[in-house]
Amino acid sequence: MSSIELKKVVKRYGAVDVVHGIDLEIAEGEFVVLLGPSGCGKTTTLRMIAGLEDVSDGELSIGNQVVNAVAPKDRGVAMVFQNYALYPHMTVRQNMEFALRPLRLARSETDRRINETAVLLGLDELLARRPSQLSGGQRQRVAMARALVRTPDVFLFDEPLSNLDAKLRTQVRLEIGKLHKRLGTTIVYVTHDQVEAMTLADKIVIMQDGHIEQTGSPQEVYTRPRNRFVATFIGSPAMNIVPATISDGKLVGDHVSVEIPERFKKRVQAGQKVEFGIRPTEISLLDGAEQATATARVEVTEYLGDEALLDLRIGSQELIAEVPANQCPAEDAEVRLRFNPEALHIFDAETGMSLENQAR
Amino acid sequence: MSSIELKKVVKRYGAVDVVHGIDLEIAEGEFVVLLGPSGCGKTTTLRMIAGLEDVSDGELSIGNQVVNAVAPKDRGVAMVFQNYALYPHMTVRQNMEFALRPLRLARSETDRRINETAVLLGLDELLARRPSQLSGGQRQRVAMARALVRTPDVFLFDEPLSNLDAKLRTQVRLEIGKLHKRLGTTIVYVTHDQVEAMTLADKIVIMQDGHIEQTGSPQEVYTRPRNRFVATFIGSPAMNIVPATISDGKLVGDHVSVEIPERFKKRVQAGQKVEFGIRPTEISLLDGAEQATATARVEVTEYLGDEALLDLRIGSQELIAEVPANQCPAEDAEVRLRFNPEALHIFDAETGMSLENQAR
Amino acid sequence: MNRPNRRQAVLVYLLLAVVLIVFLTPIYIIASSSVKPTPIMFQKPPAMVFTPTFEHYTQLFATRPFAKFMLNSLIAALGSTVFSLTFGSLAAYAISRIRHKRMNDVAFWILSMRMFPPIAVVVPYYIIFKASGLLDTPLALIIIYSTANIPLTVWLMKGFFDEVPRALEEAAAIDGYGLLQIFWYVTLPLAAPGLAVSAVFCFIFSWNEFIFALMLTGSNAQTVTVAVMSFWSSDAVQWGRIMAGSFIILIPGVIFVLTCQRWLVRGLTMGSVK
Amino acid sequence: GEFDDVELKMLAIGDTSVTRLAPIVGEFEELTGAKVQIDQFPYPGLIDKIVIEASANTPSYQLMWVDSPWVGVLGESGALEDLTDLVKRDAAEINLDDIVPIQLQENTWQGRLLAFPASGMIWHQNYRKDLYEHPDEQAAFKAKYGYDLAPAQTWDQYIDIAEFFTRKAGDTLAGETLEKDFYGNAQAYSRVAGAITHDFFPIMRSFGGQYWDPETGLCAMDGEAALAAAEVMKKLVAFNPPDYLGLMWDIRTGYMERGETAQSSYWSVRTVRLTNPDEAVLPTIGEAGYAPSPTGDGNAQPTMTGALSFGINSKATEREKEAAWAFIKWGTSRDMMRRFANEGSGVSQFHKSILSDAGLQEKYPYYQVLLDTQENAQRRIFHPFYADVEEVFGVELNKYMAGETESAQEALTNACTKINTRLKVFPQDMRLRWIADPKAEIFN
Amino acid sequence: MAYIRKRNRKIFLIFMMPAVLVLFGTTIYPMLYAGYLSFRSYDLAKLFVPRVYVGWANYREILSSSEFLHTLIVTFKLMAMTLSVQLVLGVGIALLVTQRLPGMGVARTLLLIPMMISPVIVGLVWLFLYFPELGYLNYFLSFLGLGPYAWITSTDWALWAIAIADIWQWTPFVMMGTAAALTNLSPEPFEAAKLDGNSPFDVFWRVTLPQIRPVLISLMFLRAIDAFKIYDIIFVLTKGGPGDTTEVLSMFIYRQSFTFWRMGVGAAASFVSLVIIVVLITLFFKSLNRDPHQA
Ligand SMILES: Nc1ncnc2c1ncn2[C@@H]1O[C@H](COP(=O)(O)OP(=O)(O)OP(=O)(O)O)[C@@H](O)[C@H]1O
Ligand SMILES: Nc1ncnc2c1ncn2[C@@H]1O[C@H](COP(=O)(O)OP(=O)(O)OP(=O)(O)O)[C@@H](O)[C@H]1O
Ligand SMILES: [Mg+2]
Ligand SMILES: [Mg+2]
Repeated sequence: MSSIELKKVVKRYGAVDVVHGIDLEIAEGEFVVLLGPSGCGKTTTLRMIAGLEDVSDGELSIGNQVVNAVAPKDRGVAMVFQNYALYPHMTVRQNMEFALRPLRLARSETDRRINETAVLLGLDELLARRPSQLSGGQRQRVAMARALVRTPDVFLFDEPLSNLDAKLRTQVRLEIGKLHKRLGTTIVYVTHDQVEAMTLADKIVIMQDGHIEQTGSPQEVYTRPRNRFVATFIGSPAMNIVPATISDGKLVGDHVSVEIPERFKKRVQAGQKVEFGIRPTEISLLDGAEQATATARVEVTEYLGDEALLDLRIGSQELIAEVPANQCPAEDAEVRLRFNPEALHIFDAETGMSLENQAR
Repeated sequence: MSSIELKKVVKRYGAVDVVHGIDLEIAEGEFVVLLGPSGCGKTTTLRMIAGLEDVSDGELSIGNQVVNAVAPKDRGVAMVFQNYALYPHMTVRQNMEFALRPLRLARSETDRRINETAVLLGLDELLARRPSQLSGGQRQRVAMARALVRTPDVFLFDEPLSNLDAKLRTQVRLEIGKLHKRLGTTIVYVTHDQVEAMTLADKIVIMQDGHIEQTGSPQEVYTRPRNRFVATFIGSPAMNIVPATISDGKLVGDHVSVEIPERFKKRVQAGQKVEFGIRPTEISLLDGAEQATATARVEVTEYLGDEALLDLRIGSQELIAEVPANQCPAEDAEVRLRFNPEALHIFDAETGMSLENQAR
Repeated sequence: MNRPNRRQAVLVYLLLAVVLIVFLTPIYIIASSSVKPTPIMFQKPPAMVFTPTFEHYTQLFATRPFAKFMLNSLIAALGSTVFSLTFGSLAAYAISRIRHKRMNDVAFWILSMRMFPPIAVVVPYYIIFKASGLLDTPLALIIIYSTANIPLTVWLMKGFFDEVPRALEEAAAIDGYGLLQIFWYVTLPLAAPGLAVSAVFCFIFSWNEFIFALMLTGSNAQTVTVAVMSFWSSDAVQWGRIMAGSFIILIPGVIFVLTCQRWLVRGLTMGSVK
Repeated sequence: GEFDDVELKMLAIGDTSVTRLAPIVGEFEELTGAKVQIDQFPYPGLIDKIVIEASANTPSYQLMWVDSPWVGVLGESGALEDLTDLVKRDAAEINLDDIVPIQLQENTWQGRLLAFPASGMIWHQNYRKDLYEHPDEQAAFKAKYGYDLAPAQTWDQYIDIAEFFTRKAGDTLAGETLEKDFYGNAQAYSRVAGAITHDFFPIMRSFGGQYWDPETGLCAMDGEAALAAAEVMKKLVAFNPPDYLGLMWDIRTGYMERGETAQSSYWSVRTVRLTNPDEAVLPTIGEAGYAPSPTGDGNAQPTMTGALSFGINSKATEREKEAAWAFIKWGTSRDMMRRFANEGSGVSQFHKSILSDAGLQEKYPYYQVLLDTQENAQRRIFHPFYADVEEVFGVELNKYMAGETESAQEALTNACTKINTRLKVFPQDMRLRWIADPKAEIFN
Repeated sequence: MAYIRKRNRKIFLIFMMPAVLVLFGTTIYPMLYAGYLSFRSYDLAKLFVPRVYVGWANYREILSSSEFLHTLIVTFKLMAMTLSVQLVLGVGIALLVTQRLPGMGVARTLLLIPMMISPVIVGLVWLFLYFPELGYLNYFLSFLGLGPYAWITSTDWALWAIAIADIWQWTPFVMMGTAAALTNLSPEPFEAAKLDGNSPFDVFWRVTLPQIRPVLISLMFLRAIDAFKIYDIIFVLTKGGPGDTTEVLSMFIYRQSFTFWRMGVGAAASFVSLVIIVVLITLFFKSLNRDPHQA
C-alpha cells in the first residue's frame, strides 16, 4: 500500500508532448479511475507510474519517495497491460507462476494462489494452454490473473475488462471491488466503461489531451462536471448540448426555451451566450397537457431493451433522449418534450466552463 | 453484398471441438451480431467465414457458393481483427493503403478514401505514425480504418470498439449503422457491448460453448429469451433468477411470492419446480402502501449517475435492482419491492428452457 | 531490450571494452604486421615500435592483380548471397508454414547439404565445371557457395519466420493478397533481422572460402583469399603481404556488415497485435 | 612472332622461381607473340591442384611449376611431357653443358626429363661467421671441446657448436652482453607443410642413408642412418628455440636471418636473404658464413639437391608444347638467370658459369658452396609415394620429438611399416622401377 | 495457419522448389560420384593403381583404423570445447551489444571482424600469437606474470590453442545470430517481467532464452556441422601436430583424398563422417525432445 503523487509530470516522445505536466495525488489505498478519450495519455501515465516510461519532466513519488529513477521492479506495482504482454512461450499457469517467482513463496502457497485466481477468472480449465491457444477474452483474463496473483503495493489496471462479456465483466468488477476492500491496495484503473468507473472509483480523474480536466468522486464528476468536455464525456449516451442566450430569465435556443434553474440565476446575465446541457435521461415525453419545453421530431429510435434511445430534431438542433422502451414513439412522429430544469447544466459558450462551480 | 450460410459447421483444434456444428443463415445485407461469453467461439466463427480457419466439418457458403476451399482473398471479406493485426512496419496511412492496393484504385480515389476514413475515426493527425507509436484505442481505430476503406461484400468486425471511450464508441457505432444503411453490405459483428448489439443488429446470435443458443431480432432476444442462459446473458445488470415452486397459482420462492403472469398460467402445473426471472429495472421500490412482492435488505448500493444499482438480499437470495438515482436508499436499509408481473420470465428449473416459447 | 541506466551502461561498456580488446587484438596484429618490415616480422620480444612500411601493400598490388581478385570475390560473395537469400528464405518460409511430418525430413535434408565434407566433392565439381565450361568462372563459385549458404539461410530464417505473428499474414490475406505478396510485403520485412544476419553470414562464408576457390579457379576467377594465401610459397611465407592482404580484404566485409546492420531493427513487430 | 596465336597459362606458385619472371612475360610475348599468363597459387594445395588439373582431358594450363619430389607421381601418371628430345635438339641454345648436371637429373623420371630447372637448390649450413671468428669464442670453444671452432663437418660438431652457443639473456656473446636468449641452432620440427621431414631427410642422407631398400623397393628409412639423423635432431632440440615444434622451414630460417642463432641448415633458396639487409637483419649486425652440410663421419657425403622447375602439360597441343618449350628456354636461360643475379636478390642459381662468376661470388658468397657441393650431391626423394612419405614421417617424427613416442627406432619403424603397407600392394618389379634412377637420357 | 493448407500447399511447394532443386542439382552428381568412388580403389594421382571395385573394403579399412577413431575422438573433443564456449560467450556478448546504448552497431561490426578472415589466414594470425617465444600471446601474458605456455607445440595445449582460435573466429557467428534473434523479440513480455520484479537471471533464463531457443539451436547445428568439418585453422597452425594431438576427422579425409590421393578411401571416410554427423544431430534433436520442425 502506497500513496502516489505526480507533480508536473510531463511525458515527451521526441518533440511531441503527450502528457503536459499533470498533478495528481492518490492517497494510500485509494481506488482511482482514469477516464478520457482514446489517446489522451492514460496508458502513458500508468506506464510512468510503473516505471516503464521515463518521466520527461516533473516528479513522481510512490509512498512519499521520489521514484523517477527507481527501477520498475522496485516500485512494488503490478500491472495489467492494455495489450496483455503475455509470455507467449509459457502456459497460462507458467505465466502466473512467473509473476510469483520473485516473491519466493512456498510451492503450496503458489499453487493455492494460482488456482484461486484461475477459478476467479474462469481460467481453471485453461491453465495448461499457451496464449496462442486462447480467445481474446481469455488472454485478457490471463493478463488480469498475472497481476492478481501478486500482492503489490499498487495495482495498475489498463482497461482490464474491455474484452469480456457483460456478465463476466460485472462479476470480475465486483471481485476487484471486494479485493480492494479486503487488501486496501492502492489501485489506478483505466477504463472506458462508465459503469466500472462509477461503481469502483473512490476518485475519478478525467483526462483530455494529456491534461487533467477534473478530479473528483464519481458523483461529483457526474453531477457537477467542471466543463462541457467532462459533462459530455461522462454519461452514456452523452449529455445534449444546446447553444442558447440568456433572455428574460430564460435560456433561449433555437426553438427551445427553458427556465434558468435556481442555482444558476445569479451567475448569468442577460444576453450572455451560453450552452446548456441536458442528459438524455432527463428529457421526458409528455402526453398530458403539461407545458412542454419543446416539440421535436423523432428521427431514429434505437431499442436498448428496457430503454429506447430517440434521436430527436428540434429545428437545427439534434438531441438524444432516453425513454422507457414502452413509451417509445414511432419514427418521424412529433413529440413534446420536457427538460428536467433541475438537471440542467449551463456552460460558458466560449470557455466551455460550467457556470456552476467555476472556482474549484 | 453476399448472403452467408453455415451448415453444421464444426471447428476442431486437435481433439477439442470449439464450434459444435452450428447452423446459421445470414441474408444478403443483413447486420448480424454475435454475442456470447468469452471463449464461446465467436472469433472462431468469424475466422471460418473469413477463411482463416479451415472448417473442420460442415459447409460454409458465401453468396450461395460453397467456400470451404476458397482462399480468404477470394471471399471478398474485410475484417477487423480482435487483436488488430496491424502491419507494424507501415504507417497508419500505409496500413490503409496496403488494404486498398489490391483494388487498384486511382491514386486520387485511394487518397480520398483514406482521408475520409481517417477523419471518420479521428486518425487524420496520426496518418504518419507507426502502430508502435499509437495508443491502444488508436490502434484499434487503425484496425477499423483498414477494413472500412475497403468495399467488400462482407464486413467482419471482431469487437472493433472495445478499446474506445464511450463517446467515440457511440459516434463510430452510429457511423457503422449509417454505412450499413448506405452500402447494404452484409455485416457480421462480434461485440460484448449490449448497446452496440441492440442498436446495430438486424439479428442477434447468442452463442455459448460453441453452440448457438438463440437467434432473433434484438427485441425478440431481449423480451423472449429462449432459456435462462440467454435471459441472464442479455441485459446489464443481468436478469435476477429466483428458484420457485408453483403453488396456488403463485410462484413461491424463499421469502418471495409472485402472481403467475397471465401468459404462463396455462403452461405450468402445481408443484412444478421452476425459476422465475426478473430484470433489475423491473423491480421498483415502494414507498406507499401498495402490496409489496417482497421485503429486502439493501446490502450495497452502486451509483451509476442517473441510476443506482442495489444489491438486495431476500432471505438466502441475492437480487440486483436498478432504480433512479434519486430514489436510492441507504445501505443496510430495509426496502419493500415490487416485481412487475408482466415482465416476469419463467424457466424450467432443470432444462433452463423458457416456458413461454418452448417451440421457438 | 531495456534501456540501461547509467550504472548498467558503464558496466556494459566496460565488459564490452574487455571483449573488444580480446577480439580485436589479433586484428591489431594483422594491421601492425602489415606495416612491419620483413626482417623484424618475427622477433623476440615482438617488435612493438618500428617505422611502418607500406611496402607490403604496394607489393600486394604490384605482384598480383589484386583489385581484380577483389572484384572476383565480391561477385562470388554477393552473387551467392543474393541467390541464397532468395531461394533460402522462400524455402524457409515454406518450411516454417507448412505443418507436415515430412517437412522435418526436408528441412533436415537441406541442412545435411552442409554436412558432407567439401574435400570429397572437389573432384566431381571440377569435372562438372570443366565439362560445362564454368571452371574458373565466378558462377561456379556462386553455385557451390550457395549449396552451403542455402541451408544456412533456411535454418536461420525459419526461426525468424516462426516469430512473425500469423495474424499479420492473415490480415493481408483478408485484404486480398496472395501468398507471394504476403511473403514479400509483410513477412519478409518483419524478419529483417534474420535476413540481415543471413546476408552477413552468406557473404562472409563465401568471401572466406578457400578450398573450392583454390581448386576451381585460376587467373580469371581467383578470389582474394586464395590470392592472399598464394604468398605462402615454397621458399617463404610472405607474412607482411599476407597480413596486408588480410587487412585489405576485411574492408568490404566491414562495409557489407555495416550496410546490413540497418536491418537489425529492434522490436519490429511491436504494436502489431494485442 | 612465331607463336602469335598461342596463349599459354602456367599453373605456378608465388616464389622467386616465378615472381621474377611473372612481371616480364611481356618481353616474351614481344619476342615470340605468345601470350603467357602465370597464375600464382599457395604452396599448400598446389600439388593437389596440379594433380586434378592433370586428370582433366583438356588442360587449362599448358605450363606447370614442379617441385622436384613431385616428379615421380607426375611422371608415373604421365602428366608431364618428356622434354628429352627438345633438350637434345636445343642443347646448344640452352647451354646444356653449363647446367649443373644433378639439377637436370633432379627432374628426371625413368631417365626421361620431365621438367626444366628454374631454380636449383642445395641443402647446406649457414652460420654466424662473425661469431665463429671471434677470438674469445674461439678460445672458449677450444678450451671446452678440445678442437678449433669452425663450421661443423660432422653432426657431432654441429651439436657441440649448438651447445656452445646456446646462451641465456645476460650472458656474454662475442664480448657483448645478450639482451635476449641466443640459440645454438635452429632447425624445423613442425608438421606444417612437412617441415620436419625437410630437415630430417637431408640429415639422414648425410649419414649415408637411403630412402629405399634397393632389393625390395620398400622403405629403408628406419636404418642406422635414419636413426642417427633422428637422434641428431632430438639432441638439437635442447639448443633450438623453445618453440621448436612449431618451427616451420620459413620461421626457422627467420632465426638465422635475424642473427638469433649460431647456425642453421636449410635450402639455399632462402640463403640469398642473408646477404640482403632489406630482407634480413643479420647483414647489419653480423655476417653469415656458408658451408656444406655436415655429415655423419665428416667425409664428403652426398648432400641433397632439389629443383624448382617448369614442366609442360602432356595434354597440351603440339603447338602449345612448342611455345611452352620456347617459354621455358627463355625463362630459364643463362642470360635470364644472370640478369636476375645482377638485379639482386632472387633465384637460386644452377649454371656453373654463374655460380663461379667472380663478380657474382663477391655479391653472393655462398655461390662457391653451391657449386662445390653439387659435385657429388644426390637427388632428393622422387618416389611416386613421396607425399605419403612426407606425411607419415611428419607424423611419426613429430611424435617422437614431442615425446609421444618412446624411441626413434619405434617412430621410424612405425613410419616404414605404414609406407610399406601401401607399397606392398604393388609387385616388386614395379617398386624397384620406382626407385631406379637411370641417368637422364639427355646425357646420352 | 489453416488457410494455407488446402490451396496454398502447392504454392508452398513451389516456394521450396528452387532451393530444393538447386541443392539437389548441385549435389546429386558429386554425391553419386563420391558414392561410386567409395567402393573403388581409386588413386587420382597414381594412374598405375588399378581402379577396380573393391566392395566395402574402403569402409572396412576406415572403420578398423585406429587412426580414424583417434581423429574422431579429437574432433568431438574439439567440438565440445568450441561449441560450449562459443554458445556461452556468443550469447553473453549478444546480450551486451543489444543493449540500447549508443555505439552498439559499431561494436557489433567490430566484433564480426574475426569471422571475416578466412580460416586459413586465421591460422596464420594465431601463429603470430601462439609462438611460445616469438608470439605476442606469451609476451602479453608475461606482463601478467603468466607463462610462457607452449601453445601449439605442446601436446597439452595444442588442442586448446586450436579451440581458442576457433572460438575467437566463430563466437561472433553465435553473437550475431543471437543478437538478431534478440532484437526480433517483442518487448512487451519483458515489460511485464520488469514489473513483476523477476531477477535479470530469471528473465534471461525463462523469458529470453526460451524465445530465442529456436534460433540458438539452428546456430548450434550450423556450428556443430562446421566444427565437425574443421580443417583450415589446424592445417596452418599444427597440421595435426604436435604428434597427432590435433588430428581431426577432416585432416584424415583430406590426407586420404589428397595427400595420399586415395579418393576411394577419402570418399568412404566422407560418407562415414556424414553418417556420424547425421546420427549425432538426430540424437541432438531427440535429446531436445522436440521435433526439428519446431527447432
Ligand atoms: N489453438 C487452439 N487450440 C485449442 N483451443 C483453442 C485454440 N484457439 C482457440 N481455442 C479455444 O476455442 C474457443 C473459442 O475461441 P474464440 O477465440 O472463438 O472465442 P471468442 O468467442 O472469440 O472469445 P472472446 O470473446 O474471448 O474473444 C476458446 O475456448 C479457446 O480457448
Ligand atoms: N512512441 C510514441 N511516439 C509518439 N507518440 C506516442 C508514442 N506512443 C504513444 N504516443 C501518443 O501518446 C498519446 C497517449 O497515448 P496513451 O497510450 O497514453 O493513450 P491512452 O490514453 O492510453 O489511449 P487509449 O485509450 O487509446 O489506450 C497518444 O496520442 C499516442 O498517439
Ligand atoms: Mg491506453
Ligand atoms: Mg474473440
